[in-house]
Amino acid sequence: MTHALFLPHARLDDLIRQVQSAGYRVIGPKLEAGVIHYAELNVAAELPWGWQAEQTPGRYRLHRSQQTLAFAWAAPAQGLKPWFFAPVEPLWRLRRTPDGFGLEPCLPDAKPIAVLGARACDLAAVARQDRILEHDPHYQARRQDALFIALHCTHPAASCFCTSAGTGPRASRFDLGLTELDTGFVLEVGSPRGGKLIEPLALAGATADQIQAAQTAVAAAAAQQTRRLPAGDLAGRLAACIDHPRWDAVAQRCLACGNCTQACPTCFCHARRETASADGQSAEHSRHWDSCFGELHGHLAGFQVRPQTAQRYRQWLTHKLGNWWAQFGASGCVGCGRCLTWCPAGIDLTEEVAAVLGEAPCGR
Amino acid sequence: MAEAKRVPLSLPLLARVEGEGALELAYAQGRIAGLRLHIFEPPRYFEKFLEGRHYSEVPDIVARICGLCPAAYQMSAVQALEGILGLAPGPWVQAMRRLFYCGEWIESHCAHLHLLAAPDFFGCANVVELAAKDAGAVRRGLKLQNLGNRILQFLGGRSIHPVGARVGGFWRAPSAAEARALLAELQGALPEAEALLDWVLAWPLPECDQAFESVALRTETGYAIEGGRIVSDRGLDIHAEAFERHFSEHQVPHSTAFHCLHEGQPYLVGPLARLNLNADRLPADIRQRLHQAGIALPSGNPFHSAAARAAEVLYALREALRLLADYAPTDTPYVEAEPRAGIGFGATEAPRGILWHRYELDERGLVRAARIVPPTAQNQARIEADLAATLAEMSDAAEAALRQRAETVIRNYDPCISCATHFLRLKVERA
Amino acid sequence: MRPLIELPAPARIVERLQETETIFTLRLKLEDAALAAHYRFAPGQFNMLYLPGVGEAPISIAADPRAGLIDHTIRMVGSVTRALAQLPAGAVIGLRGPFGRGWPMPAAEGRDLIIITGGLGCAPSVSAVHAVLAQRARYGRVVLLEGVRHCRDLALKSRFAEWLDHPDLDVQLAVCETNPCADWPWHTGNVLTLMDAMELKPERSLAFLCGPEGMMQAAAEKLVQRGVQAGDIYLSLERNMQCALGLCGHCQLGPHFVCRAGPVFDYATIGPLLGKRGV
Amino acid sequence: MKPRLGVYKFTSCDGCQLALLNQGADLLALLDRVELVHFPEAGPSAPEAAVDLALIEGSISTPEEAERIRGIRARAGHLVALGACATAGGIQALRNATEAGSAWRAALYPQPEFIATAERSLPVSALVPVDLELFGCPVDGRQLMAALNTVLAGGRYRPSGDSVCGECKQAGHACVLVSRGEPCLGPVTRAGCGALCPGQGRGCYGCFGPSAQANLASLKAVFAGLGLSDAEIGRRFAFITAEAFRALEQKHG
Ligand SMILES: Cc1cc2nc3c(=O)[nH]c(=O)nc-3n(C[C@H](O)[C@H](O)[C@H](O)COP(=O)(O)OP(=O)(O)OC[C@H]3O[C@@H](n4cnc5c(N)ncnc54)[C@H](O)[C@@H]3O)c2cc1C
Ligand code: SF4
Ligand code: SF4
Ligand code: SF4
Repeated sequence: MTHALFLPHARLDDLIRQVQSAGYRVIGPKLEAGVIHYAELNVAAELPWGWQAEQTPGRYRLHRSQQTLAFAWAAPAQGLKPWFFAPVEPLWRLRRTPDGFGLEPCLPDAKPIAVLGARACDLAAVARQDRILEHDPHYQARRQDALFIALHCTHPAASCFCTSAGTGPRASRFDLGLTELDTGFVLEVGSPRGGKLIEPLALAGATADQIQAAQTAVAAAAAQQTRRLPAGDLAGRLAACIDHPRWDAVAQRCLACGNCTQACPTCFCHARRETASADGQSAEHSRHWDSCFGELHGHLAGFQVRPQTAQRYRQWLTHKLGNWWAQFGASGCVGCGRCLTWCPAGIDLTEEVAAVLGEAPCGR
Repeated sequence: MAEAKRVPLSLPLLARVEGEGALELAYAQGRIAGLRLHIFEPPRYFEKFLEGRHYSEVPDIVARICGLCPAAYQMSAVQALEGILGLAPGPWVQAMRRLFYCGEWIESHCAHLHLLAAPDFFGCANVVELAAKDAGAVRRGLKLQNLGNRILQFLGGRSIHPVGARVGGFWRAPSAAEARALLAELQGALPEAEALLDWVLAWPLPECDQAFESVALRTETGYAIEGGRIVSDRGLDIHAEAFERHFSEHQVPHSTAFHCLHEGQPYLVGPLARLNLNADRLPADIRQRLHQAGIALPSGNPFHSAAARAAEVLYALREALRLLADYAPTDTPYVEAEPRAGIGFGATEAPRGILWHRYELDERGLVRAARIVPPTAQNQARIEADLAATLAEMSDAAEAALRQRAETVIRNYDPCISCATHFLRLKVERA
Repeated sequence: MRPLIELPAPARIVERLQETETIFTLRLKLEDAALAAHYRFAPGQFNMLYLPGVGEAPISIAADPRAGLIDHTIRMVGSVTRALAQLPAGAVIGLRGPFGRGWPMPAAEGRDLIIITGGLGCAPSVSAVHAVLAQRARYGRVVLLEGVRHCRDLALKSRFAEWLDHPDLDVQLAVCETNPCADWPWHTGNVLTLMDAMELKPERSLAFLCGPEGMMQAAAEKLVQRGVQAGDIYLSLERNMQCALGLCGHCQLGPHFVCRAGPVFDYATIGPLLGKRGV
Repeated sequence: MKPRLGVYKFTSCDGCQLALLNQGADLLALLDRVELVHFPEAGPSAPEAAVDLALIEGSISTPEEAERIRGIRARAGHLVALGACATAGGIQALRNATEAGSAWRAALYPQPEFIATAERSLPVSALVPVDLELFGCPVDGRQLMAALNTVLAGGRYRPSGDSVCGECKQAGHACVLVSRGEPCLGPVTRAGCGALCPGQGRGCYGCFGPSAQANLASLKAVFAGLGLSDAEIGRRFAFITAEAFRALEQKHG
């Protein structure tokens, strides 16, 4: 953090304007319908100034705080997933012709987005989805030119465990990086593109004290986290535990509602749907997020691969923390804690994995 | 009925009403000897299973009484319950309730006019035939119907059994952007609503003049929709609370719907009754148009109900535009209530007429008793009277003509026999 | 979006054959000449067949790779397959593919090939048999054992008729039901019982298995017991597939995306994951 | 030859039929592709005619209705049950649990002997085999059209058995259960409505009936954790699709 600058709170709007004039839609955290989530914003005043979020298993509440910071809360309700990997989108449209049919691919042509205040966990999740959806034209069309103004996290929630997931609270891979202090942000340039963007702002350099304060705040955020995940590829250890009684125990509580997978910023399962028109002359083929907890996820003619909730929960956890490594060279979990906050039953995957792996290794 | 020559006939009849019913008709010596409109509504016991329910659950339960006017049921219920709970929702809620209701009037009236009534006046068996004849009119009607639905969706999420209304207001205030989008859609449709009125006014509506009492709500200003005093053209002027002292329901053996009578006499509720009582509250140009079409108000011709519906569609659309014009979302789309015991009454103008509710709550806010009088129960005796008048001279008419005429008469009331299960059979006995 | 991979291309049904009461074969030809000219598949791969207004289904290619026409033998089970069954010759459907890793034909060269299939599992092996026959000299003994539950379930009768008479193939058919139809001249019993009498040189042999998962697992175990290396036994698996691109997640089996890494796996790799309920 | 369509009404509020009649231009396009044989609310009435596709609205709640549905089944190709009444007995099935049918009749009607009704309000599937069930009170118009269009294209429609939560998250709504403590039935309710109630900021009241994997015991425990009494929790489930939730509960003991 040697060449850090300082962006006073009052000049956040200058930065936003700068980004907008570079041709981006600015996406940032906003308080709407009782939650903070990423939404399109135009001015800094729309940020959730002075709000804090309480996040524990199955519970999310916003509180007003004494501080007047813009980012004094942790993971927004949903990650960046919906912005790049649309929850529902058409893939192609078909029209019947006298001798067959014609297809028209539906590729999004969206203005590139710039994310203001992207959390470390969310950026890590984007990096993981980048690998999974590397060849997906729909994802790439939205993702390609996106710009990230990261926020190094200083206010983790009780649900967070990015430290043990190795993804935060300091973000990596960004165009600009912010750390929020009482009066503004210590700002780092993470890419040439980012550097060019802020040049016209002619910001002063951050003082050594400011840099120090920023580092201390981020380190404190790491130290504050109480939840943790065992490190590394757990595939083998989990595979040895597929008969662990804990799976049945968690299934007593699990609603199989799939909120965890829908809230998880790395989950990528999706289903396809064909919709015929009323006149029978055209059809649309679309895809929408699916979940391994869903009824048809493991459906086959005459055979359901995972009929029981216990098996579905096991699939979710063993895939996320284990099989993901073999598939994509990393864990499927970035430690954002959304799956436990947004689980209506308050099921906590850190607790479940700890219980399954336990002190004594399974099987052997 | 006379002993000689009985020709009992059982004929499929009365398509195109909401729900199904049957008509039994007997002539003797050229005069009507018996006339019964059957409504076999398998009882659904709503009043009973409302008992023990929390007041907050009532709007979602009563909506299910009728898929055609669920919002009306919700609005009468919240009015009654708020009376007990001492809630007075502010101007935002009041305006939005009127808007919500306008959506239902537009939707319900357009569905009735195009899908149910119009084919009668164009010699068509149904809307599919009508569409072949006048596709433009049918498309226009379906579009307006859809706009009514859009208004309901704006506040209720969906148009049938909407989920947005609650005791105290609405669950959520739609955003300004949503309001702008709706406004733009509605504005575009104004000329079509005007054209609809002209179209209906040109229908060959049968001429007739009958004597009946019109009963409707009336307010200090404006055309009464979501509340008001119950008034009639024979001097009645009461608060909803007094309804039971003046109106009584009678059970008749041939129907699972009650006959509701005013001081023992049939009466009319619905669009024509409203128009007869509140014409002075309609915009002058709409009145003018009715007048030019030869409709003198108050009118004793029940068939003018069709014109009344078309006029109300235009009025409701204009009201919707007015209510949306300066729409701003609110932070308090509803007020919270503390449960308390008491009795409350609600009366609103459902598309088919006055919909009256009465609830009794206990101190925990649970329903102790409920009573609901829907418009169709109020009109049923009047329909029979109208049929008697219209069919009196038709004892020698061919069955097809008889059936067509009877259907047209019944349909004109847009009866919502919504829980009936039988197609209407015409049973004619001649002696 | 890439045609034939992400976007279906129109394919005409040039011939339709009713195999059994519930199984039928569609012979397809891509409408676009350029696409047709470039279309190549390996034995054991599959296509996504698309019926506009209804949806897609993964179906093995059961064809002679040299014929230039794409055969699919399909069982009516659900939405897409029943609707496909209604189509006459001449109709146009959509096709994406080919997808997946098929049978390891090069590995089979110079070895005895044992193909054991159950029911419609014979479909994906059809292309393999054709490939063998095209270059018969490259392979050792070729044994094909097909089992059906009921004799009326036997599909691909004309092909079997040809192969049963083929001097260079050892084809045997088995029917499970104890009371088979009068005209069933072949073996009665589970297809696995055919294996008992089968001559086998374990170190020379390579096996292709396709059929219900339990049947494949049992057959693989039998082969292992008789000395065949697990790595020389190949199974063609079936999972829910919607994108066929290794993205939608439905076909996962442990760490594998069956559509991309499979559908053909060797038993050494996949064996440990089979037979575990709900994995 | 065009497929023959019949729409039949039983004990119901007409809402599901209206969902079809609300389809505007799509409705006209649909009517163009079929021969409308019976649909009294829209015109044609031929209750005894054979049809390829029968749409049933309403629950079976009188002996006459039981007779009638058997007749329709015998004459219909594909039979589709529409909405909460036809798939779960509807809200009127609340009487099933009370054994109070006749008592209620007596309480409401001065001359109860005029009223012929069965003690229970039943889903169509309790009397005859059903080919497709579309859930909801009312059915979702888009889902209804999607189903009909799929069937007309030769396919089989299968409504999702997943919970409302998937649609809710996909719509970007804030979870009202987690963020406000609203007792929402979404986690155990079948998807199909597009998560309407959470979209309005309120809890789902289960009008699509239970999802395929519904875990009622767990959600009840969550509600209890929010401070709801047993009676309050009971009423949440004994609502629009009471009978379906009750059946599920009985199955799980
Ligand atoms: C790699 C691969 C290759 C394959 N090759 C072939 C092949 O060569 N030939 C072939 O015939 N098949 C093959 N299959 C299987 C084929 O893909 C499936 O049979 C097909 O996807 C079924 O699609 P569908 O739309 O017809 O069935 P779906 O509608 O998805 O239904 C599938 C099953 O579910 C049942 N079902 C549907 N609705 C319900 C309901 N409401 N309740 C309960 N059950 C219900 C159906 O009866 C059916 O059994 C292959 C599969 C894979 C993965
Ligand atoms: S598994 Fe849970 S904590 Fe991990 S990335 Fe997904 S939602 Fe976040
Ligand atoms: S773990 Fe929680 S969020 Fe995930 S499916 Fe189970 S109950 Fe739903
Ligand atoms: S959220 Fe629930 S109650 Fe509301 S409409 Fe959907 S299924 Fe019905």
